Amino acid sequence: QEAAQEIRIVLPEQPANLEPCGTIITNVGQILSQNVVESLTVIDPNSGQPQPKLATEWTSVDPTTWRIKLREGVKFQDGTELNADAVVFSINRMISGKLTCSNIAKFGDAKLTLTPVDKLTVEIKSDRPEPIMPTLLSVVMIVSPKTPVDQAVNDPVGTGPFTLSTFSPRTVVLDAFDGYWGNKPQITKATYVWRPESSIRAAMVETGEADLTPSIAIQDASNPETDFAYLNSETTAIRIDAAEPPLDDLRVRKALNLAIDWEGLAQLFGDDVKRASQMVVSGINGHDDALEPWPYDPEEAKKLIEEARAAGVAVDTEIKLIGRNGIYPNGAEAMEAMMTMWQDAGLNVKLTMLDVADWLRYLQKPFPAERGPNLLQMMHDNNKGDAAFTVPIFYRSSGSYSTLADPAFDKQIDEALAATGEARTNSFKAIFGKARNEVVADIPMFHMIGYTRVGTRLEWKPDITTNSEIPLANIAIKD
Amino acid sequence: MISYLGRRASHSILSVIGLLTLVFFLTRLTGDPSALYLPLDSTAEARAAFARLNGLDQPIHWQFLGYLRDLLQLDFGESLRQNRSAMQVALEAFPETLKLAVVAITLSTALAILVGSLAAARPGSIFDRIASLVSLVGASAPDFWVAIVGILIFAVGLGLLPTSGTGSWAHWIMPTFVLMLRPFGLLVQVVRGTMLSALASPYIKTARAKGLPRQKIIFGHALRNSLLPVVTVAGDLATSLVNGAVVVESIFGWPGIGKLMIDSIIQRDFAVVQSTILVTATAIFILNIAIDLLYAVLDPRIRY
Amino acid sequence: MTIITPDIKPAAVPGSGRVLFAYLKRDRLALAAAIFLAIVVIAAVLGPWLVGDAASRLGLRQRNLAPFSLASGWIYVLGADTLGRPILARLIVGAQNTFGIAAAAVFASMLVGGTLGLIAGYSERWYSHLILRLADVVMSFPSLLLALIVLYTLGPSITNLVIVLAVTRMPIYLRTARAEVLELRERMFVSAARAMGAKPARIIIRHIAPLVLPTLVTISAIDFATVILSESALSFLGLGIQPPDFTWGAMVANGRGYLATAWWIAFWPGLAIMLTTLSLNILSNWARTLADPQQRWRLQTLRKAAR
Amino acid sequence: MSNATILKVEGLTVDFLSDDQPVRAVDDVSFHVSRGETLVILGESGSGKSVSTSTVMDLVDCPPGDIVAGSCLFDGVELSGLGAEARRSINGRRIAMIFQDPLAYLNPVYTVGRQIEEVYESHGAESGKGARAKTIELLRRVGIPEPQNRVDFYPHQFSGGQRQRVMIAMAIALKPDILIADEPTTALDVSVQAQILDLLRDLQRETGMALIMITHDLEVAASMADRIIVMNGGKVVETGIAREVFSNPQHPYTRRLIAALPHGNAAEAPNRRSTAIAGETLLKVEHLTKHYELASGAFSSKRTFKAVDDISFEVRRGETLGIVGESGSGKSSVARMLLGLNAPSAGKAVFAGENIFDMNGKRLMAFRRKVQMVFQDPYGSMNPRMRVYSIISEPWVIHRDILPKDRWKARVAELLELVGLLPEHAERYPHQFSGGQRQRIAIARALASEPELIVCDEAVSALDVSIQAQVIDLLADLRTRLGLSYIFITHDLPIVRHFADRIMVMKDGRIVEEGQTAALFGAPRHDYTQSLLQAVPQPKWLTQAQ
Ligand SMILES: Nc1ncnc2c1ncn2[C@@H]1O[C@H](COP(=O)(O)OP(=O)(O)OP(=O)(O)O)[C@@H](O)[C@H]1O
Ligand SMILES: Nc1ncnc2c1ncn2[C@@H]1O[C@H](COP(=O)(O)OP(=O)(O)OP(=O)(O)O)[C@@H](O)[C@H]1O
Ligand SMILES: [Mg+2]
Ligand SMILES: [Mg+2]
Ligand code: NI
Repeated sequence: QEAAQEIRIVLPEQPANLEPCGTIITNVGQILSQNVVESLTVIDPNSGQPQPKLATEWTSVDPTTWRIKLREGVKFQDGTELNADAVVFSINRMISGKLTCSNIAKFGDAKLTLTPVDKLTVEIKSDRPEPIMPTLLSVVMIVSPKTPVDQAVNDPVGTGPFTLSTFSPRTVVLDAFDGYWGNKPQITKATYVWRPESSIRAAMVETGEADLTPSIAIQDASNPETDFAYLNSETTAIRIDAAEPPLDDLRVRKALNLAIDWEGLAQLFGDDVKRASQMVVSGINGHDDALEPWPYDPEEAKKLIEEARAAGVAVDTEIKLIGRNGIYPNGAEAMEAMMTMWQDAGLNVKLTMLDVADWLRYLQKPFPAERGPNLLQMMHDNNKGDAAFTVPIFYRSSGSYSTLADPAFDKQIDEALAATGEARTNSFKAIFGKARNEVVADIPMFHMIGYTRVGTRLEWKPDITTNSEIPLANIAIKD
Repeated sequence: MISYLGRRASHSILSVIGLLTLVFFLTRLTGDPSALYLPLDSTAEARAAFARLNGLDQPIHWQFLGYLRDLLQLDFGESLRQNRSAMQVALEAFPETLKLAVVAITLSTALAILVGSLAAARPGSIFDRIASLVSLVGASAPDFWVAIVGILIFAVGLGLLPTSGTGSWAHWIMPTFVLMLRPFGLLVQVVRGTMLSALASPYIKTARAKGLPRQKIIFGHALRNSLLPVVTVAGDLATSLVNGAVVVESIFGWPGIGKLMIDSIIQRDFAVVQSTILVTATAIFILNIAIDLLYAVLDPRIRY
Repeated sequence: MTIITPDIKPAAVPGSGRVLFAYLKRDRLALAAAIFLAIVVIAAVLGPWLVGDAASRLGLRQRNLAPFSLASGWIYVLGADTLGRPILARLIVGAQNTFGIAAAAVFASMLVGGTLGLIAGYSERWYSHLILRLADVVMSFPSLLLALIVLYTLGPSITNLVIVLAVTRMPIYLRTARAEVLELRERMFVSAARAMGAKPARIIIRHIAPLVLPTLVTISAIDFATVILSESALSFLGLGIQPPDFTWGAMVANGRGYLATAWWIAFWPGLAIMLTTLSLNILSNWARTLADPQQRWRLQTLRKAAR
Repeated sequence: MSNATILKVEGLTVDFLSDDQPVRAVDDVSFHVSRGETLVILGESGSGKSVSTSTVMDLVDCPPGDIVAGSCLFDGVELSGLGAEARRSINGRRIAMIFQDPLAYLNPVYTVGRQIEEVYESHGAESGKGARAKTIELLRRVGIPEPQNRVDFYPHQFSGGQRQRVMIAMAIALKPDILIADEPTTALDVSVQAQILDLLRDLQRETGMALIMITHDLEVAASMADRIIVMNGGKVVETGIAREVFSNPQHPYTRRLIAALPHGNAAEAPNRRSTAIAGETLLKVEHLTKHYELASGAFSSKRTFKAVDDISFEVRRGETLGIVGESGSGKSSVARMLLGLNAPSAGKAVFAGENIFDMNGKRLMAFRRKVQMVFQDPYGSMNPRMRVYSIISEPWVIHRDILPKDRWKARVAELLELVGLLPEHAERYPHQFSGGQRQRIAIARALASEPELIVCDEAVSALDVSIQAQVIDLLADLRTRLGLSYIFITHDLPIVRHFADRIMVMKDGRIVEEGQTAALFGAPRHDYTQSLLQAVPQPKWLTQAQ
């Protein structure tokens, strides 16, 4: 029967807009990605490799040029046909600078030039070698050429299996699109609502008011039948400001890592979290499974600090631990706990919890003047398959979050970025190894787990991509 | 009277303009929105483009003049986040809040007047004690606490009410109840206190000597004389609700202006902040004028 | 001269401690409230010294320990919070900051708001209009925005927190005081005082304020809870109290996500706030009765004549 | 007449309780009244008259009042311990009361019309238009001008005497079986008083209403009373047929009272007028005018009412200017303007060479120290939260140089004794006093600041003759010793005749006649003055005999 094919999804936050160029924003992506608009490629959650979507094939003509073959017989929801011009239009719209486009940030400062080769072939040229172009293309959402170029929209028209029918401050409603090129999804209508309170969202699924809710808090994930844990590609860490004494001392940085009761801390995030040794999760090209996380060794930590003290390092200087409110569940508690542990180890750490805007000033360059020695709470989300989205920003001296200044390391990073294939993977592994063992640039904490509650009516399991998309086409309804 | 109204209105308009000016400059002290709008890894170039696109690169006084010019043409700016007119966003949310606020304030005031008066009529009695206790417990309980526990009990546990959302009348029950708690508690206390003094006045003896029925003495004579502070406090509570019942709005998914305002402040969506403040401030100023006029109606000795 | 008025001794003047206590004893509920507040105040003063660092000692393996079990020691009777710290100890230690902040904010807003309200109500000069419009502006100014601005321009500190809380709570006192003054200033005894040559300041302080004050105190007693709770709401901006310091409000906020699974984390501090507010209100009602000569007999031991 | 006794009070004893020993206000009081009869209660101020009658109406708050003993039998029904509903049907309909202090006893936020209509409505007698029509008619009968307009006015827009008449109208609305009138004519001039007394007599004739009337005014008492009881110190000290009490008083207190009876009957009996008037002009009032803006609703348009219409007069140092006149003729308005409490619409008043209305800051302060006022409504003029001590000592707080602080206590006690109160009373609050006692506190307060001019607005109207004499003596003495001047507003002709040097007669906001006391009383020129002088009430036994 018809009604049973409708589902309700409750999101943690209201999407501010539905501009397809902002699908990397969680609450926009979870509604639009692969539902209303589709990308040229998608990333396989297990291998991290790009898979065909609207693009069927891609070849690298030369290091700066890629040639993309498009799927045939695809229609936009307004009836226009998907062709090379439409793709060129979509990408040009993204890079035009006439509207705020979040997704384009993944391309860094690369300059792209687009040329339609024939009806279904597009050539993409960039001003410098872009070995992971197919991966990058997973953030390019193809929109109808009728979309305004100079204006962000709230009524996106794409090629996906669903069309947007309502967008109000209360709800977003998607209806099935009959002319979809792929398999017809079982769901005919999806309604999205939003409630910030995790326990309420969990309750809504429990009472049947909703069928699915992503990211509930760990304490609300109490029902093994409906609540699914999934590694969500987020890695939490503390950045050590290595430019400021006493944090410029390697012993102190090591002691910081050793002084934390990691097992105890993990209690805050649930049994399923993975202790992290590097800033990307496994499955991302460059992740090194062999890299050991720091152990808990308070004695060693104290010893290192004493050594540093003996060597004349001002270990008693007050160190600011800068947290961000609401960064991830139990984030503030974790900071409090870590602060206490560091204090026990003999460091003078003081916690400050800031709101996003204020916290950003410490995260990004240019850092505030007189920032003093500081430790910064952060969370990094790389679900795009390649360590290139992580390494340069954190470890290269020009990286916008980087506090390091090591020309040798910079060179190593540049080489890795230009490499391809096996060499690329290995170079990234080496970089992560160096960051962990020799530089000790940060304190990796955990690879985080997300919990999703899925109503018993549905047949669906979340995975690492759930933070950026919930493809309705993959959801089946039990009868 | 008319001249008073005219004067009041012009003062109020001036104040609102002052308020908007203040907000305009002060919000810009709270940091740069581009950091919040663009992904963390976006380039400096993208940031510059963003600033240019949204006029944030100009000196602040130019921005302000531009804002004023647009204001004269009733253009309240575009929301940075929502890709549409900020005023439209604000005006969409406001009625939702207003509906809820009006219902909650009316109900709680009426109820508080009843309970508070009866408590004052017999100070120290069991009714008085229980009324005080209940109203105070409600007023001092954290609102999110009541809201969430209410949902857990009535929606999840008993399945009597929907958890949240809007639509049927059943959706109104919990949000209204939660919103009423604090006003009710405060008003019961205020009514009780002022009624106690009023009931000791000589004119109450006159009323008794006339043989008026008890409820007429309490609600007709004593209450009428103690309404001034009650109306004021109720007005203030109404103001705070009009200004947004953030907790209720966000827990129950009520798309009101309170949540909108908080979100846009945190997101530095300046145009929306300005528009929501303009809308609520207008409502608040009108409310306060109405209250002042009500004073004169309630007490003939007050003249403007 | 034959004035045969029954001989009376002056009634006990409230003011001296013993007399106050006698009045307090007459109202059992008020006595209980006073005792509770006294305990809380003692906890606030001596708390840190009493329970030492138990309040901040981590017990990550005792996270969300359920209450009413003595297995981990008496200090854990009320359970443990999200970092496994004993809630009882935290309630005791948190009393100090809670009281400090709330009392300062409520008192400041009542004092400033009340004074401005008295002035605005009594005078009809330009400044009283100005005061009122300023109050309107403050009422229309979202408190969160104010908090953010203070945070960005002045930085987080307890003083700034108190300022923000006080400013946002001020209009209610201002407008209430004014409303009462509008009526009171028409009373004959105010005219009488004016005729005697009393200056406006004296009339306001001596004649009007005592009649306005009870209402303001009633409001402030409830505001105490409001202030504690909004303090915790501000902490998510970073303007609230910063860990490792904490207040009851912060404790309640901390337990927000656990209402469904570990109710005690938010419940106990919530209860503490509630009981404090309740006590303050009961005491303020008691004080109101005491301050009103026409009601004071309720607190007196009425000795009847033999019949 | 005791065969038709309608109310019988037996052994009534009332205490006021506090932390200390109870205060006995009424001590074993018994009286009764029959249909159509008038019982007058005379007695010293503070002797328990108001309290005992309030007890009959169940208006004493218990506690702190405590009815120790006594019974009230009304028409065969025992009133004490009656249920609320039964009580309600009696109050207002069968027993009605006129209170002593009309301003405080009227609800400030309702129009007088509303408050009277309520009597009809709450007893189901009449409602809507009918009630309103009756109300207007009642107001007309008690002599309120333009009743169809005034019905929509609020109490504060009426003069003292008009408020008293509103109170009377309210009480007689349902033609009760018993009317308790507590000093019903204290603020009424002789002619209006006569009109009201006639009205009451008519009612008695028409409906057989029993009247219990408390008054300090022996002429009024004589003109109304069938029987009299005299109270002193909470006890009934004498009781009897009116004529006998007057002709043959038994108790020493009664004798003293009666001795004062034909006060000022003989043309130039001993008086307390000034012996020497310094001649220097203290206050000169020119063309003083006051318009009140009348707006009955918050939104209706304004009309103006001329309460004081271009009057001029002067007061010299050491002189007493008596102002008499019709109730509502603008006397209190003049007083309030002279004190700077109401702004005049036009005119000026020069005090010691300077226009009062232009004064500001320090000068105004200095002026206010020199001029004091005793208000017509003593209850309202005292802060209910202040003890008598603070009330009386307030001028010293305001004007620091009058008296050093260590002498305040002694001086308060002294002042209280001067006006016939006890030093202990300093610790009480205003609500714990009788009407006359409050009036005396007000006088004490006015004297405290050692002024040069005191404006007395019906300052002794609620005092019994003996205390009145004591207070007048005090005032006269101060005038002689310190050269005080008085503006003495009163309805009481014997007193002005006795005390004032010059008299000004007001009617409808104008001065109709002015002159030296003796001359004016000897040869009144204006019709109104003549009618005033003739309106002296005659004893009932004489009029009945005629
Ligand atoms: N609430 C009270 N508490 C204590 N004493 C009171 C109270 N009310 C009245 N009294 C005292 O009771 C006595 C009788 O008062 P009551 O009002 O009956 O006097 P009264 O005869 O009417 O005098 P007056 O002619 O002055 O009005 C007075 O001494 C007065 O001080
Ligand atoms: N605030 C007011 N608004 C309107 N009319 C007023 C107001 N105050 C007084 N009046 C009117 O002005 C007139 C004079 O009042 P005023 O009080 O001066 O009379 P009075 O001579 O003192 O009379 P009484 O002897 O009855 O006290 C009265 O008719 C009264 O109704
Ligand atoms: Mg009396
Ligand atoms: Mg008068
Ligand atoms: Ni008289």
